[in-house]
Amino acid sequence: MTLAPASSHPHAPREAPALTGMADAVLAEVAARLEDYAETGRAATIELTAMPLTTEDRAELEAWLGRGEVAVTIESAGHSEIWETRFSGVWFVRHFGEGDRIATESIEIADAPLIVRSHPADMRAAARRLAALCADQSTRTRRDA
Amino acid sequence: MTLLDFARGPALQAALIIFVLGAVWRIVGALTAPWRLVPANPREGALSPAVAALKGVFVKMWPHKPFQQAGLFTFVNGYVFHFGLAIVVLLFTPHILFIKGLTGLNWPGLPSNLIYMVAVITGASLIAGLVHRLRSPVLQLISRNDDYLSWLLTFLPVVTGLLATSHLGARYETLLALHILSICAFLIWFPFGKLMHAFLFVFSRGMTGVRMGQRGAEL
Amino acid sequence: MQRSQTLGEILDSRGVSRRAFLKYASYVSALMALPAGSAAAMAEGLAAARRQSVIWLSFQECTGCTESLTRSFSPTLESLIFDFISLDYHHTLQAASGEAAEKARETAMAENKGKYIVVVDGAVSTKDGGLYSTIAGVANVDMLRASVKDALAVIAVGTCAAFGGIPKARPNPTGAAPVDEIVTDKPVINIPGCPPIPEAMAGVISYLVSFGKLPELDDLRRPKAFFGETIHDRCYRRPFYERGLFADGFDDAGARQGYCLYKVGCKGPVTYNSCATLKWNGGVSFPIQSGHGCLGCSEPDFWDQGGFYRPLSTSLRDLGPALAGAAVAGAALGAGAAWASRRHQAAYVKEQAASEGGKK
Amino acid sequence: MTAKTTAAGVPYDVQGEMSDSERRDAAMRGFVREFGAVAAAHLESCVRCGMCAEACHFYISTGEPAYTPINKLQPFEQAYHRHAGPFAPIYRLLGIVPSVTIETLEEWERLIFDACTLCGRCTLACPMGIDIADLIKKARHGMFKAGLVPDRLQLMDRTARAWGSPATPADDFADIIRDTGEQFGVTMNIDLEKADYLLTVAPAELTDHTKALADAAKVFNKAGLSWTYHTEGFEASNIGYLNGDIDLQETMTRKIIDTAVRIGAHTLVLPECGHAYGAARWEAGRWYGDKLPVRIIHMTEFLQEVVASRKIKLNRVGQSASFHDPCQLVRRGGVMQAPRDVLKALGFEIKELENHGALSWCCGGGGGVVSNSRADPIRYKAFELKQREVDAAGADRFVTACGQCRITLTLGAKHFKWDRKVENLLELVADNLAD
Repeated sequence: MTLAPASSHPHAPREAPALTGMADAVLAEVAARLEDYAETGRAATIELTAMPLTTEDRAELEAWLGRGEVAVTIESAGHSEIWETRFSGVWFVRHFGEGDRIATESIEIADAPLIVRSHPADMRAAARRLAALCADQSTRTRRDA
Repeated sequence: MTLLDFARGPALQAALIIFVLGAVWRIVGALTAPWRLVPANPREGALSPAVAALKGVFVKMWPHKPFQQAGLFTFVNGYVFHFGLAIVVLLFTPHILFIKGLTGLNWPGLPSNLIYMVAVITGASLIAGLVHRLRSPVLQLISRNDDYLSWLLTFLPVVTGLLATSHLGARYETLLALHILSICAFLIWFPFGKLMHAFLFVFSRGMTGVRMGQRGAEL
Repeated sequence: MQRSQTLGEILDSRGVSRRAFLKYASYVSALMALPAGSAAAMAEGLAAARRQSVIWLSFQECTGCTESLTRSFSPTLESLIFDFISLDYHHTLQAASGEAAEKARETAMAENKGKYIVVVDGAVSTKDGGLYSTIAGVANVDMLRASVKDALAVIAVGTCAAFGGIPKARPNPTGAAPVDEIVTDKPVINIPGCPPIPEAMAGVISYLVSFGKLPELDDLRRPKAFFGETIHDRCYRRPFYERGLFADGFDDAGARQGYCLYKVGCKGPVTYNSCATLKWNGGVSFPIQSGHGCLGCSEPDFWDQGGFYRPLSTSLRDLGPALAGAAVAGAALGAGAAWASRRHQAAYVKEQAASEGGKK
Repeated sequence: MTAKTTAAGVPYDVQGEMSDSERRDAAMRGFVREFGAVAAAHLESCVRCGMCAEACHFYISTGEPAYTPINKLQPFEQAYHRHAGPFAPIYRLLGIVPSVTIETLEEWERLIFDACTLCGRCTLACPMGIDIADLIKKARHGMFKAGLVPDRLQLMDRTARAWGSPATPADDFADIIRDTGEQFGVTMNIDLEKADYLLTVAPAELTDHTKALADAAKVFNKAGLSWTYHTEGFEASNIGYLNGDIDLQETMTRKIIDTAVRIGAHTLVLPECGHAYGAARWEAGRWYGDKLPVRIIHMTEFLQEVVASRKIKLNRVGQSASFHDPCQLVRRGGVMQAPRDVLKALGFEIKELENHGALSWCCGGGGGVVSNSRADPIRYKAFELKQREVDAAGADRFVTACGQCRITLTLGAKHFKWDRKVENLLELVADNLAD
């Protein structure tokens, strides 16, 4: 899946439509979801990948939301970039696939995006690994001693 | 074989063959009768038959003044849907390609949105024509099954064409197939009903043109 | 990797977090346009699932489908699909050959009875007992019947498996048939295309593995997520179609302007696939973007549509001679009818004269 | 001859002893004879638009849909499709188009004879150019063969066959001419062996309007031309043309043309009669081919000629006049300018009727309708259209150039107690000859 603008191709139409007004619609939805989240605590995800946004639309949306204080990168099954926008609770989540192309892109309304949080199963596994490490470490210390 | 393959393949082929065969049959069959039961004794200085025939064809394009008021709807509405059909049939690119495929002739088309608009007007005009036919006592009396069938078979391609282009009601290929099949039905009926006036009006008008022309009378 | 382990446990043991599942799940759910929020559920489903046993049967085919699936993924997000499945039999990809290979298939079938998925690429030869295509001396049609007996579901990938494709093109000498003509008692999912889009194959398998059910299919058993809209619907050249701007050839001004390719035979309006959105070769392009009309390769009988360059609105057949014949026949019939009518008229009038004469 | 009514109460007359099936077959044969390419092109082209109704004085004045011109052709059309159309063999084989029933023919007698004056206004209205008037005349041929003609027309037919004129026996013609000459003090030429002009008459001129005979003579004499009336060919009105008796039409046509040829006339002058012009000028070709043996002109054309060539001079009346255009002369005959030229020569200011020239309303009595008393009620309805237009034009005089129109209009005026006098062009010319 690509978000590469069609106009980058030599056969692409010369007069590619620029701003379609889609960004306004997305922004309005973000606002509504954020208000809802603030009141009820219901998190939401707005999937941008399949939306017919033009390059200009995306740039506009990104510019409006801006960048806040938190930025996260994840290296798991490829690269991911996540940042909180200048609106608290509104997160931009961008996963990259093969060849640095954007695989999915979404806006999450939550205190933190799901993917940033540690999964209980992961933590249980980590605890087991860590315990094993500790045991291993104490054995080595005793032997050294 | 999908419905669309059937429509574009055997159905269209059969319909076109019936159309050509029937239309030629009817024209040849109707006009290879004795041409002049009453020989001409033209007035001195009368129009030559060729000119008079041509005049007949053109003069009949608009009604004489006394008939304009009573026949206003018939004429104006008739013009609207005839021109509408002509524009839709002859200036919509997919249709041009169809004609090109048959005849090799090619010409530029109009933007699709414009065609949709014209088709909507044409459809509305056809409906108005039907309502007029159903409401007028004269037309009720003189209308026959042919008139309603010919109307339906003209109307259906317009509607199915609009549905197909706007993807309303079913998948596009189904709608396209129905559109083509509706045209097949139109083509099959064409030679046998009043739709043939599209060819025959020339002869009818032309003959009256000659008759009146040789007398020096108006058409 | 043991079959008893869940996918989650397998990843755990490799020290990979659940984030990979979530990321993959959001990728697939975006592909399939699943409702927002289903990514988390899908991730949980994947983590809890066992590796899916897959038996891949290749019949009358060109290996393009396998190429499409394997070549398009490099070891990142998209390639995770290979971690989720256990490709127990694939005679192009597997190391084993000959009897050992066939043995692997039988073992997988026995071990995963009722749970394995059969993927088929290629059409099935049915003529003369299917002898035109055999593997290890077994006719494709027989191997298919045997393999699907205890399968959970069958996925027909590629147009040949889904609709018969090129082997079934006229005059179809081998009696090639699509899979769902042979397999009538198991769920069959068709993922047509020549080749199919790899994301569509991966998406469907992931959906099956994580949710344990079939995705929503259309009347041709194609997943609506990937085959719900036409190429034309999502084509970036669509505005040119609406404005009546067309390329008349592949080298004219219209073609250089990137105008709509309808007039040079594009089948986009009747082809249901995701090429216009997912594109090919890692999202680089798709045929129309590269200047060629859609061939309609994911539609039934695309090879027999009267030619790739024949516009969609034209007749499938060359009618010139038939219509000329019709005109001649019409003229003959018309003349004949006229002759008959004149005779009939003359007889009528003569009768009249005779009856009048009689009265006088 | 018997007057009957159909089950639906439509009156019709029958003549001759025939069974229903013989009668129907006779009608069909009569129709079938008429189907050539012209009838075919017309009958194949109708789109049932109903425009012809708007042209018909009988429909307009009564609002009765049955009077729609194309509807009057229904049995004729049906016969065409069954017996002569391009699909006729198939239609007969499969029974798609049934034979016309005798009931239909009986019902249509009224529409084909009573409700059509053959005026041809519908022909002008038809967007397909269908000559409905001509087709109705052709349909009458079949109806006559079947003995389905209004009795009044049949009576005239018998008279014309027996006497050579529906008005008077040929034997009396010469006497009438001489008596009229004496009565009006005009030199009459009768039965001359040689003459340049053969002058013919219309029936009313032999009874009520004998002055017209004298008027014509007066103009010819004044112009100094060689002319004669002739006992062997005097009757130009052609009842066969009106009632569909094609044999009688031939007889009547031949009488005057052959006589003109025999006396060496270069011109046959028709009286002030509309259908005389249609029959002799435009249908004589049925028997004489493309080139007629003699020039045939209407009295109105003759008057225009002698006025234009200054063979006669006219006093200027100096009033205004409206002209009623006889359908067969103007709309169907193309003689529109001649009467107007003559009226101008008489010094009239012409006040045209709203519908004039080729689009004039029919008087309502043409095509034999005025002689068919059964049609009186609708004829009077149609007359009202004319009456309104004449009143609206407000001219001093009301002139026409057809004896039949004049009778119809005079009858109408009498019926409605309308105080307008209908005058003939010839009479105006004769009365205003200058020295």
